[in-house]
Amino acid sequence: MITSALGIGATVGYYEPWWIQIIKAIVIFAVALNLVPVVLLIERKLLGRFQIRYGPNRVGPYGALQPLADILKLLTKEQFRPRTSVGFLFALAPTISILTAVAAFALIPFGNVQHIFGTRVGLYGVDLSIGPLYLFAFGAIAFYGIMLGGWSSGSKYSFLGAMRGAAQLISYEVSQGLALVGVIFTAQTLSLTGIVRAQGGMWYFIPQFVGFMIFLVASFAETNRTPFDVTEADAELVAGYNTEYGGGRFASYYFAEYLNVLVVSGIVTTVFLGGWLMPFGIHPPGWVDPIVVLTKMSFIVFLFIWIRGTVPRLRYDQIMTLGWKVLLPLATLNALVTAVVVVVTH
Amino acid sequence: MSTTSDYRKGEDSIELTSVAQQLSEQAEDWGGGRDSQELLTLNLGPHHPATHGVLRLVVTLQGEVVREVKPIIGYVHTGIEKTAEDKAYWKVIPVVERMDYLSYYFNSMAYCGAVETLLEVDVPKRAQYLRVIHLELNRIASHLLWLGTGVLDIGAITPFFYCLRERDRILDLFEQSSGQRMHTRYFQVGGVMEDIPRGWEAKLREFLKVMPPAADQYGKLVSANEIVLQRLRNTCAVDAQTLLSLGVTGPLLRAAGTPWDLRKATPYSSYDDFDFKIPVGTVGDNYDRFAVRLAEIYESVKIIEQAIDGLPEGPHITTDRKVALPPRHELATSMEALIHHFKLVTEGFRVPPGEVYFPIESARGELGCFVRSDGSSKPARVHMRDPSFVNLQALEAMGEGAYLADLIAAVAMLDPILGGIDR
Amino acid sequence: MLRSYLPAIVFLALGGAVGATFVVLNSFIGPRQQIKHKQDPYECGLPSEIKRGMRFGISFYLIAMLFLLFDIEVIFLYPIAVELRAYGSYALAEVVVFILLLFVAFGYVWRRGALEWR
Amino acid sequence: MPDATGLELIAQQLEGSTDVGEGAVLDTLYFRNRATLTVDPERIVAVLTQLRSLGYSFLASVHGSDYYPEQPRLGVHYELLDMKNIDRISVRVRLHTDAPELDSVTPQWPTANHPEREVYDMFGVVFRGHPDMRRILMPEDYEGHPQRRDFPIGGEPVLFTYNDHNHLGSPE
Amino acid sequence: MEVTRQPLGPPGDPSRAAINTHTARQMLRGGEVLGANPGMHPGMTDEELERYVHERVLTTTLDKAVAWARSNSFFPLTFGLACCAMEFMHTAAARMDIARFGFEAVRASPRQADLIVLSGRVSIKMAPIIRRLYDQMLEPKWAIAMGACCSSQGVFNNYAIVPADKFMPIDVHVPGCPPRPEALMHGVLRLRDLVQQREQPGWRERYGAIGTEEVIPTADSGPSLGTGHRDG
Repeated sequence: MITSALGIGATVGYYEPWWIQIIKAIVIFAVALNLVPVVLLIERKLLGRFQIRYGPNRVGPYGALQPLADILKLLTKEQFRPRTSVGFLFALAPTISILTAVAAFALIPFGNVQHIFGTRVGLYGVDLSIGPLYLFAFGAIAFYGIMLGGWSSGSKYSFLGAMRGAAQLISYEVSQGLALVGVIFTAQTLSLTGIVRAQGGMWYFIPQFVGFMIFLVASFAETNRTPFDVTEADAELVAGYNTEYGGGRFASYYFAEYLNVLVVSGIVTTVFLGGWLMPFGIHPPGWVDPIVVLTKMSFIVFLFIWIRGTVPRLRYDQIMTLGWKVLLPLATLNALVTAVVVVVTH
Repeated sequence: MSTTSDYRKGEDSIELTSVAQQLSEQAEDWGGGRDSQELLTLNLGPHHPATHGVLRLVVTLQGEVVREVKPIIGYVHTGIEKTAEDKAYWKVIPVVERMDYLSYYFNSMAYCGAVETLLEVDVPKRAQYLRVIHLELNRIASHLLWLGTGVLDIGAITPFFYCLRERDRILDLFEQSSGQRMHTRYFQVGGVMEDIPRGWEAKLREFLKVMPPAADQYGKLVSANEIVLQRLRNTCAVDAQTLLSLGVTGPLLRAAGTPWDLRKATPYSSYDDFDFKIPVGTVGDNYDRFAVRLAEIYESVKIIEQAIDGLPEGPHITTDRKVALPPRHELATSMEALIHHFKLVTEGFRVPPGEVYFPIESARGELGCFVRSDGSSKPARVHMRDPSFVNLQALEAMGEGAYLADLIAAVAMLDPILGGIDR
Repeated sequence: MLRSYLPAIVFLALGGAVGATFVVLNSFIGPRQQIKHKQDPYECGLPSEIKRGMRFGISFYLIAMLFLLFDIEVIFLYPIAVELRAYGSYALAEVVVFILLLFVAFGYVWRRGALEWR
Repeated sequence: MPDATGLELIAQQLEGSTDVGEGAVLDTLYFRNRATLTVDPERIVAVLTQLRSLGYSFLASVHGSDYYPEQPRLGVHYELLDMKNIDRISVRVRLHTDAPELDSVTPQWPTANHPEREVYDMFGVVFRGHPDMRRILMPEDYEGHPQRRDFPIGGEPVLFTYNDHNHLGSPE
Repeated sequence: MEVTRQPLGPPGDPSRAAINTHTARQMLRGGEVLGANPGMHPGMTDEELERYVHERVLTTTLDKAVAWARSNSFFPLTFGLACCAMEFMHTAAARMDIARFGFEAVRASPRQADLIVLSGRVSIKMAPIIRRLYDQMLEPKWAIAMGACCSSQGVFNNYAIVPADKFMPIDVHVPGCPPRPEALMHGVLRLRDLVQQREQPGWRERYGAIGTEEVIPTADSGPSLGTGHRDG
């Protein structure tokens, strides 16, 4: 196909006609929108299986309409904000959360550049020459979604959750960023499609195993999933930063959380698991690429759910200690060692 | 108080500010200095997922660290002791069972024991063994729910369902022997209500086969998990001396290394017939509390096995017709039985005047029942010395200086049952 | 070049639209009820004495400062990382020196107890 | 348990000690293997401290009781436990209902904190020197002491009253 | 059996539903209304037709969808009072698994919960707090009184306990002391039927006690779903 014809840096400056860009953005967005309920349902079903019960299976066939019912119900609840809240920020914060999650989803490459409609179309939202930086930029903005939401609610539990969330998100973003440095040293590009192509020989999760683990752990923290869910630790802080959120605004936090899980799985797939590449040198036709990517993503999503069903949550100080005293030095060392190896073997 | 608006008035009169003010005054004392942060007074409860009911903890936080914790109770005060004064002796049993709603057999055991002491009734051996079996099953059931919810409080959601799976089996056994899952009213003054039904023994043995591997499974699920160990080890440790001065008994005291167990110290209901061990901890931290209770499950299984193996033949309730109902078949033939039945059901038995305090080892510690009789057929005073009520006072010693998350874990490992606390 | 950002803008617009829909939709199709106590902040069922606005603790700003420090490290490393092979050992030496300097700062911060979270 | 003779010996020992003094033990009662000392309410702390030095160091329970027709009406019971010799003794004081006051043992036995508050709540016995003498189980603004025997048991007729004016024939 | 015919009421009458449907369909097709016998089948005016269509399309379909969604995803509040809370937990546990019906997302914050299960006895100290929690839940919301104590005070009819009906509206009472998990599950499913306005001939119809239902006033609380209101 085209893969071999295009050099590593060849796609960076490449772009499609504007109408294709808009169409593909809308299509990928629609996919994202539909994946979230699927993940929601899968999580509840799988948790049910882990917990020796069935999980939802009465609403629609096999419980398939359960997320639909949940979302419809949440959207038809009462609009509400507490007396002590800061109204504008209270409404803005969930929007920020969902916005950043959606924006980050644009980055995941679902396949190689294909010939559709007689023109070359990249199966991704955007392929930027600064891919990871774009990701971290929106990750940093997502922090506002949680912090502003918790702070503007004017409730003590929300506030404590927001404080924990703020500290945790920015702490782990550093480790997340540093874990990718090793990959970039090896791949020599910041384009995510470029990184996938660079994994033609070997998926990065083998040579960059340390980076892979650090990135995965940091991603759990960035998405506020167990065991790092202290921001909404229901045993301590009732519901954490979204204590005062109900109805659609709560739904948007819910939505953003699962979308973030998808984004993180996509990024891990792209950066460490070889994106759309198949193992053992199999080169399937181009239309298989998105299926490969989605399959790999579902493994990571399964991992997320599995860990949620297995481990308890860490304490706040343990989380911070892990982030700053373990992951950060380890990630830096990993970057350093990778740099040395790359230069020596060059 | 009959209309909603009256309750509204009551709502506005809740004194929150007094406590908050008091704490904030103290907070100013802590102010100043380099590390000073704003103190935050936080209410955990009465409606809070981690307080096991309606316990209210007023917590003063400095950042994430608990500076002061004050338990406030009474939100499920039911007036059980007052209600008990209004009922005949044998009708009090279902009422006291609803105090500590996780260890209902213990409640009725303490009460029946107290009344039997007053009456000087001898309980047949078979009844004593049946009581032991049910008490220990109840202890396992109580510990299982503690384990499930306790681990839920530190964030692991799955073990909860596994624990309730086994608990359901125990409740099935209760249901088969007495007809109810909870609050079975199985223990009567003078013995137990009915002999165990046919097939119950086989079912019990099946359960006894299942339980130890299941407990192993919980052990693996929980204590083989590094995060759990990190969360529980060396947190909220209180030494035995402080616990004794606070009146703490039960697994909490044993976790601190004091092997005090009333089943060994002052055996009641034939506990001296059985061979079992008292698990003790070393430092008295949250992990020890966890480990002691988990080990008690195995010991309870051992006791039940011995009791069911050595279950003696004989009547299941005392033959003293002044206290226990006559068997059903006698009613058709014996006039005397009919009179006894009539007297017992309408008025109940009269108890010689006096006071008695009957302590037993419940799943949470010393459960003492104080009964005062004035010679009538209704008790003049029934008081339960509930272990949760006394143990809760140790929370301040456990929580101060700990992290908020550890305080939650400490509450979970303290295992307070609000029904017992507030009565 | 900037045109490659067009899908990102579309995504932002769509995300914003979905977010805004979620946030405001309840006002239009949800029921309404005004009760005095509903507007109170949740405090486990008790009346709350919260005034508007709470302040973040000082330790949070410390974390923010540390974050800036190390995020800048990440930002500096990325450009070098892309062109590492091209510049070879010269860039490597730079990277090593840069990271070592940061580690000195990190050690200092650690020693001073800034990484003890209370 | 101390037997009947042992109980008398303990009573004599108490009376003989300088802290407690003559006439502190008003009555001894041995009933159903349970030893009870009835002591002077003014000297309850001294008696308990003395008993603690005799080995009864663990205060298991503090509870009240209302001996309604008898006088003095109120009683407060202290259940003491000797964990070494496995022995129990019960100490009882009797109080009149008009202004019942008693010295708190909370400073010596921290475990008495909540039980004493409960006795105050339920019977109205005020414990002097208690660090936090407030109601514990009933709401702060509740009137009366429910466990006293002249307090009505209360209760309401069972109704599903949400809209009873619609169909139950009440006014409106 | 003799067939008696009686004239039907005006077009608003629910007993005319089938006729109305038929008439409306005919009119919408532009066809003649069959059997337009003024005595038997009064036709529809244009306004009536419009209202009929409006009710069908908007009220019925949307409301049905919303009621379906609401009734299939109750998020119960994490709330346990006493003994019944244990059986509430067992309802969520493996054997009963109320999650099958989509009710497992137990939320700790009242803002996110739709259903409060009063599981246990309500003391006079707790009643105002429960009322506040119930107030703080967002519309639409439902309440289940679980067990004898908070339905009728049970054995504890004394100074300390109030029945839940005294201070908040209850949708479903589940009897028992404590009710078995199955009973609670049945209660929740009945609540689901209530929300979907799926009428079931209950004991009231069997015993001729229609008219004694709890009718919750729907002053300005939006769609009056889940009120159990019945025209009978």
